Amino acid sequence: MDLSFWILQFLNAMQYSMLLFLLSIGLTVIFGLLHFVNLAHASLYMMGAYIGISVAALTGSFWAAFFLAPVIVTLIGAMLYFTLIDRMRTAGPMNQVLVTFGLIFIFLDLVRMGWGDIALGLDGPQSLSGTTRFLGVDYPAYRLFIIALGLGVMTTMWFILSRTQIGAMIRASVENTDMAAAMGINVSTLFFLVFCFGCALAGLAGVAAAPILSATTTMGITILIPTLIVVVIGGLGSLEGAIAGSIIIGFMETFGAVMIPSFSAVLTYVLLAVVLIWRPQGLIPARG
Amino acid sequence: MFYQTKFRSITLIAALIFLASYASFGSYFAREIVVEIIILAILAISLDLCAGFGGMVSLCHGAIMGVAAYAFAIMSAKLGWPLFPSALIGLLAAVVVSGLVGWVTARTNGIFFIMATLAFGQMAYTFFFKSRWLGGDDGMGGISRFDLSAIGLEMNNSLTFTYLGLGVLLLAYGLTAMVMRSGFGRTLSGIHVNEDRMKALGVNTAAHRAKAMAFSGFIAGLAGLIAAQHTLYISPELLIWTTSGEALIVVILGGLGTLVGPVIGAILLVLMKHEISDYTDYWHAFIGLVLIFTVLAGGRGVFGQIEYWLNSLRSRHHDPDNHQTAGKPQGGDHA
Amino acid sequence: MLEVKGLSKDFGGLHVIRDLSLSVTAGERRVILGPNGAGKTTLFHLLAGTLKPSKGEIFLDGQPIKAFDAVKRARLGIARSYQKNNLFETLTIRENLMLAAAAALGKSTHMVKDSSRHPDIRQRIDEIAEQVSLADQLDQTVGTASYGNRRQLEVGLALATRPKLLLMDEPTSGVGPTMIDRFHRLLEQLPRDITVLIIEHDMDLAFGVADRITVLNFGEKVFEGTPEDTRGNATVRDIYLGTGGYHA
Amino acid sequence: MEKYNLSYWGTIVKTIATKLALVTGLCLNLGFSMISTASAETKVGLLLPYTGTYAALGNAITEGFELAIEEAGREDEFTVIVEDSEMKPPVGLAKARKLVYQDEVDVIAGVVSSGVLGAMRDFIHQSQVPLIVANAGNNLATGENCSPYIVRVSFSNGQINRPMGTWLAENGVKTIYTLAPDYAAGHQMIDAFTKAFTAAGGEVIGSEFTPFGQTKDFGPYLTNAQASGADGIFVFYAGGEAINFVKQYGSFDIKTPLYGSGFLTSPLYVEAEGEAAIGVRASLHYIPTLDTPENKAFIKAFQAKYNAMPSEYAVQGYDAALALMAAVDNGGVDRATLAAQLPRVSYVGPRGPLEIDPATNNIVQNIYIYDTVMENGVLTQKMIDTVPSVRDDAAGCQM
Repeated sequence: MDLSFWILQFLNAMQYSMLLFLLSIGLTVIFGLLHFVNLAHASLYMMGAYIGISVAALTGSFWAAFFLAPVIVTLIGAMLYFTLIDRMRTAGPMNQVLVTFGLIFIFLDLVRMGWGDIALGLDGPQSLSGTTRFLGVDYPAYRLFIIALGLGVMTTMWFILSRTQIGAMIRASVENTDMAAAMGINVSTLFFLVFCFGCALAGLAGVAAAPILSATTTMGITILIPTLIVVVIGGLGSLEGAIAGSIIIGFMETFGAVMIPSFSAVLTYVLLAVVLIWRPQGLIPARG
Repeated sequence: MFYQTKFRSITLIAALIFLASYASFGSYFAREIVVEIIILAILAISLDLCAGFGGMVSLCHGAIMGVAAYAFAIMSAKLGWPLFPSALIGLLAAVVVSGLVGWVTARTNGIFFIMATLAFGQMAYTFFFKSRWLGGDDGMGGISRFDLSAIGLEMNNSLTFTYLGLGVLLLAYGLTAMVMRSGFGRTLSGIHVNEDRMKALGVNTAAHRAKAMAFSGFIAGLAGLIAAQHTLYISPELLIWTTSGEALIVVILGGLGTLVGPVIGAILLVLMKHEISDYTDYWHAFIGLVLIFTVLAGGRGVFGQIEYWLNSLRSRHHDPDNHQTAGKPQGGDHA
Repeated sequence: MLEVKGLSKDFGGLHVIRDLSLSVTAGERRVILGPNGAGKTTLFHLLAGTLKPSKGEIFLDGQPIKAFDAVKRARLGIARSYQKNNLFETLTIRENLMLAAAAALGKSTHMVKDSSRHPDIRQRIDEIAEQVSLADQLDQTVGTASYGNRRQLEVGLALATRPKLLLMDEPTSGVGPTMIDRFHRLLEQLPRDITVLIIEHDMDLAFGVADRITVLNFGEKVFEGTPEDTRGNATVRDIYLGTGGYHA
Repeated sequence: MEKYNLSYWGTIVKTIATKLALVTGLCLNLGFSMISTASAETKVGLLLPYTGTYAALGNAITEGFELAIEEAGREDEFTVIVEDSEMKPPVGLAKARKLVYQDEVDVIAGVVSSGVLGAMRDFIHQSQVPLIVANAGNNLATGENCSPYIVRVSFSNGQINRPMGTWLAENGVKTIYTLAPDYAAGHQMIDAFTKAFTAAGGEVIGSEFTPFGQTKDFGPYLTNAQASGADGIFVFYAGGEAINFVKQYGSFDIKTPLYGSGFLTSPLYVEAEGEAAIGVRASLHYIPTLDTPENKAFIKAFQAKYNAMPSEYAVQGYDAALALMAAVDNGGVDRATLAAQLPRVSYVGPRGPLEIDPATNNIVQNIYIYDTVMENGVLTQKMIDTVPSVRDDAAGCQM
């Protein structure tokens, strides 16, 4: 096991972490601001992958899928917002979990009706096929693209939250919604925008993951658990928590698979249990 | 807080009579369906105890049920113990595991409690899934039926088995109802409503929650024993978190915190599933719609909603200052 | 009965209680006075065990209790009522009292008998309801009860455990004069085997019921004495009138 | 990538809409029973997963089964009762009991997952209703736990992989690294391969089992396999995991050749795997490009009916029906006679000459070693070698 082996595994871990980050950040931002546990986030991720596959089939271009799928998923999210999410905002976490769990079932069957039960794949863009030399190793270009995408989203979000007007409004609303409303922030519009943004990220994660992972009807339910684990370990609602959670899980699963493969299946669950017993609110709990 | 009202008793008895006659007069498959309902109803009662009264929405109840089934199967089929002591070991295993989970998660609440129980449940699932000694994901067979011919019961007769299952369901309900109206059960409700104040009243709330989980594990263990006795074969499928999720749906559908609701919910869900799957493979979407509708309609569940209507009718007819006897206030409160 | 020695509590750099010593004899009615932010409620937290002191010792009947948590102290007979209602909101008043009575009578871990029908528990509920004048409202849900009734229940919950030491944090805050009168009578009727510490803003009530008065300011004990001494004390007057920090 | 016109999108929306309408309509009709009671000579229970992860397999097997009966023009002779096992062992067993006691079927066919087969095994054995296994490959079902009432027309996990072990060793591959999902079938497939490969002089220098159903990123495992320096990587993956694995293998530009149990590049999934599948060498009991008259006729009929290439799963369903019809022709009229006739079935089907081994009731069949190649822009299977008449030994099977 020379250095290049560890660099490769480091990149693998980064790639997986960034995929988890893209998925969990939307969920956690929605929770942080709206206090809404949106399990259907996983379904939107699945829709991103399937819609991406269809758009790519239709246009013959991966990039069209890459940009259009998040937009379409956002539209679906907006529809959900006006029909269900908005009226469930004050209904308590238990009811929110149940309603969005019902949505998961519905999306599952919609996808089965529309795309069938057979797993589908999406070809990555031609320009990112094959491997590239990076840090002295040959690494798949598309995986590097995922890493860059994750870091890009991370930086953008940090910039928005800490340097812009809307970011200040979001932070104020996270800390104290009533106060923010009293200060003249249009809280309901803000909620809607943030929700849409979260949905767009879910769709983006779906279409970005499709060239690496296949699209299956159960992909939503199977990704739900790791995503929730990331968000809960990090601390629901906190951006830093989502970053920390996805990097911890990504690195632990990757290096767990490399070093103690027979335990890798339970490693995440053990970590989750330990974190929650040690810090019942997650590692970096959100304020407010 | 739990009160065994007349309406609840009547509904429960009606439900049991319905199940018994469905099994007696229906086709062979009707009995399979009734046993499926019995297992799910007992599991849901056990979950209602935690979630409805203690506010502990657990996603590891399926795993606890599975632990009982596996412990029973290991003792009887692998180690050759007689069935009765094996069953006791099975229940004991469920109580111990459940109590331990309750003890270490006592400080967590809400979504964090859900996730912590999910973690423990999935650990148990992975353990049995990977255990090659126990057949791994293929499961293990070789379990034998209880021989109750001494008291004149032929357990291999599916109708007898179904009746006995209904008896266990009644037992599970009775035990849970008894505990929920005892000082222990009411204090559990109190902890759910205001844990801090309960501590100030001198109640060790963490230990109390752990004990409630342990008792709930006993009930879930009963479901596990019936499952193992019914199929004479068990697989890790029992332990996966979606089994707990299904039980949770049943509790919500029937009525959280009512104990009778879970029985009604189990009947509705299983019958609905079988009826719809005769026509279409897309019954998940239907269940999803029902779940959403239930929550939008007030989240009281079918039984809870009816009880709520009855209570509001009754209080409209009564003088509001007129106290009911023996401290029997309006039921249906979710505490 | 209650001995506090050199008690201090810091939050970060903030000294909320400084080197406080108190001695309360059995059966005494002790009123704690002091402006907002004087550390009165924090003192109650330290006594009840919901906060851990930074320094100092607490003795109950000569037994050091600093290491005990809130649950254990409650079991030793320390009960408290809160300044802000801290009740079982979705339950009825009867159920609230039932919980407290069951806990006090050691029935909260019994798993067989229906606690709502237990004769001891029912007797305790009736007694307390009578004491805090809630006998007619027993089946009302707390969430829908009037503010006054909830204040009464707040005290009732503490009384229902039959404590040795009762800590009452502004039991009459926000209620009208009739209620204050009624509360005054309640205090007078309380058996003398209960030791009572009251944080109070209502001067008449304070001077009316107190055996002794302790005055806190900025976490320090600035005065202690009988009501008569307190009335004439310049320091106390300065704190209340001079700083203008007090408002009811 | 295939050319799609604009109506593609419309088709998806339309399919959803029709099926939604169907569901709504049916829900309104709840309570009306649709079970017809047409009298027929043979009642068949088809027990397959139609929901869950293996729904695609259940559908493919059903298609093959129905095609065979339709082709023979014997629809009137067989009443087929379809039940969804949901891939859950207790549900599978409950449905099997229902088929036996309530519908009183003469024979059950289907069963995709070994878990469901395991749950049904004792019941089938005791109730003496013949079962034609159309997928589940658990070695034990025709080994230690065999039964005169269980006949398997699909494959056993060992049967598919043993020939590949011998073949690779004989064709100059000296060292292998193996990967498979961490569940019973994965272990059986890899064990069988390893035994045969080692016996023929090869060496397995590394082996890992990945968490089943949880592993999304195979990168770490691929990196390990590559670093081991083995001559080749041998894997078993199926379904979505197969697609993920092959695509990720392709993206890493790994020079170590990839070998596998043929489910890895099954025609059902190879399209989704794309160019990454090219050059993967695998062994399977059926490939659609077999150049035999029986297979050509089968493919023609299948394409005419379903407008798609058949997979090995469809063939298994097809052969289940062929075996059943052959048993009926030989005098099988009820449970006992069908159970007696089924193990004697032998014929030449799409996958070549088939017979049932009376010692185990498992199928004896050819195993094909094939490459996935690109021909005229379509991924297809190119046969490299045939290992004829592969037979499992009667490992602990006593009828």
